[in-house]
Amino acid sequence: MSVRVQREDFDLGVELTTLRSGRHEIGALVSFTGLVRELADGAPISGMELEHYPGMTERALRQIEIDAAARWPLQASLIIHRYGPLAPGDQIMMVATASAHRQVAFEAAEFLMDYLKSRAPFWKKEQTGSGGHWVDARTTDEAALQRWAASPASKK
Amino acid sequence: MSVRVQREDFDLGVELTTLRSGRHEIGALVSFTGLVRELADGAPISGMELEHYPGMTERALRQIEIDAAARWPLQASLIIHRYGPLAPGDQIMMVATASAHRQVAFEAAEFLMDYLKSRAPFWKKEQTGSGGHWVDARTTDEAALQRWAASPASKK
Amino acid sequence: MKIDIFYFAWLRERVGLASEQVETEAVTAADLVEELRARDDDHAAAFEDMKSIRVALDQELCDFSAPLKGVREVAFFPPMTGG
Amino acid sequence: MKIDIFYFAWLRERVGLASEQVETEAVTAADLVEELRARDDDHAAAFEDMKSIRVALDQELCDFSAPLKGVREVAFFPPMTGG
Repeated sequence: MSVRVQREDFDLGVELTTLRSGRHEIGALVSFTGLVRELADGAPISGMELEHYPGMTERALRQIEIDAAARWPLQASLIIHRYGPLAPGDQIMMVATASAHRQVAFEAAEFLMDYLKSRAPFWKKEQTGSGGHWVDARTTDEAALQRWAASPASKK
Repeated sequence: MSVRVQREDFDLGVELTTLRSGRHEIGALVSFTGLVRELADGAPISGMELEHYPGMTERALRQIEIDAAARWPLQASLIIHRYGPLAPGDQIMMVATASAHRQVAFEAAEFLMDYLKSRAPFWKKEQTGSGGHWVDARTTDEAALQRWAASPASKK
Repeated sequence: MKIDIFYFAWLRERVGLASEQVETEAVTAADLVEELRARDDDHAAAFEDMKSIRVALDQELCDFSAPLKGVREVAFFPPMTGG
Repeated sequence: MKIDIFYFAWLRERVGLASEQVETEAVTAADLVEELRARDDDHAAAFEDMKSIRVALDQELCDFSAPLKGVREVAFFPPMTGG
């Protein structure tokens, strides 16, 4: 399990290779990568600034990882999230989960993403032709947490 | 959209980078990688042989990808599946899905995996101390298809 | 009609052949299985447990009740275990 | 007691400060918000729409009814938009 909050980019392939390296009990590896889209509500964006709360960010991400490991039999997990200025096409963040079976790896990765979206202190400001705009939180993101509250852990 | 059935290994990082390269409308990239586990029902395995049905394999995988693209707004997808001899820790296959939003990418990747498991003509034979054993299909894999039959496409 | 038959995984091992060409007038895949079973002990053993056997006609998964008319290629195999 | 206050995203922009230290006897986070609002127009404007504001006490998300006793660091910010 590990968490990294950093300004610099990351190498997705290297991270995934390192995560599973020498771990032959892993049968399923799931990754999610978040990327800067060139459009925000239909308007082209020239860039994005990602602000975060140093200290709390790392604590929050570590707690989310601990919660995932308590619910599912994970052999490894990783969260990397960037901050600072980003351009369209740039990698924003990644999560990866490794388990013996695919359903566990998929569910845990979605859990990490759902909690990260609504519980990790990051804020996006998009630059468009009409200036900078703070991205609104989507109500669907808060709603996404409900499914984890409702269902018990599926330990497979 | 693309499908590859091959004996040789693949570079997960290169595949994911290529898939999203220059596609700035992609906000979410999900990958699944299947790996050879060192244990089969608790017994150590020395290797695995993956047999397939040349011709039908490619047709079946292409159809699964077409079905996924019809259900979800995907910007890109990829299926690679290996055949032949494999050792513990080796990559068996991967799927990747790219979309504007994370739920679409996750759902489509799980859909590809669920159908691939039960509809693509591959068969695994594991080598253990007591000889070679054809892997039994898991009833949970067939059951996993039910959720896609029951729920309509979530087009987000 | 002439049909190419393919066997995979343990079906291939039990029959002892990866493929064979047969001349048959079988109407359905199930009829073809009956003909094959009557060939020899290996075929009979291979087709013993039909719950564990799937069939593809011209590379499409089908029911055993599917008609063979016009079909050139039939494959028998156990449930798939890829991924 | 002395408390370090941090503001993020548009809250930081509206208050015009990334952080400030205040001397307060506020019992809850909500009480502290009332005190801050009374400071000047910028603070009042920043805390206008409380539905869009979250609070963390010592780097843990809390309700506004949470007690401030023993807390050294309070942060105010809009709903998070990472990922």
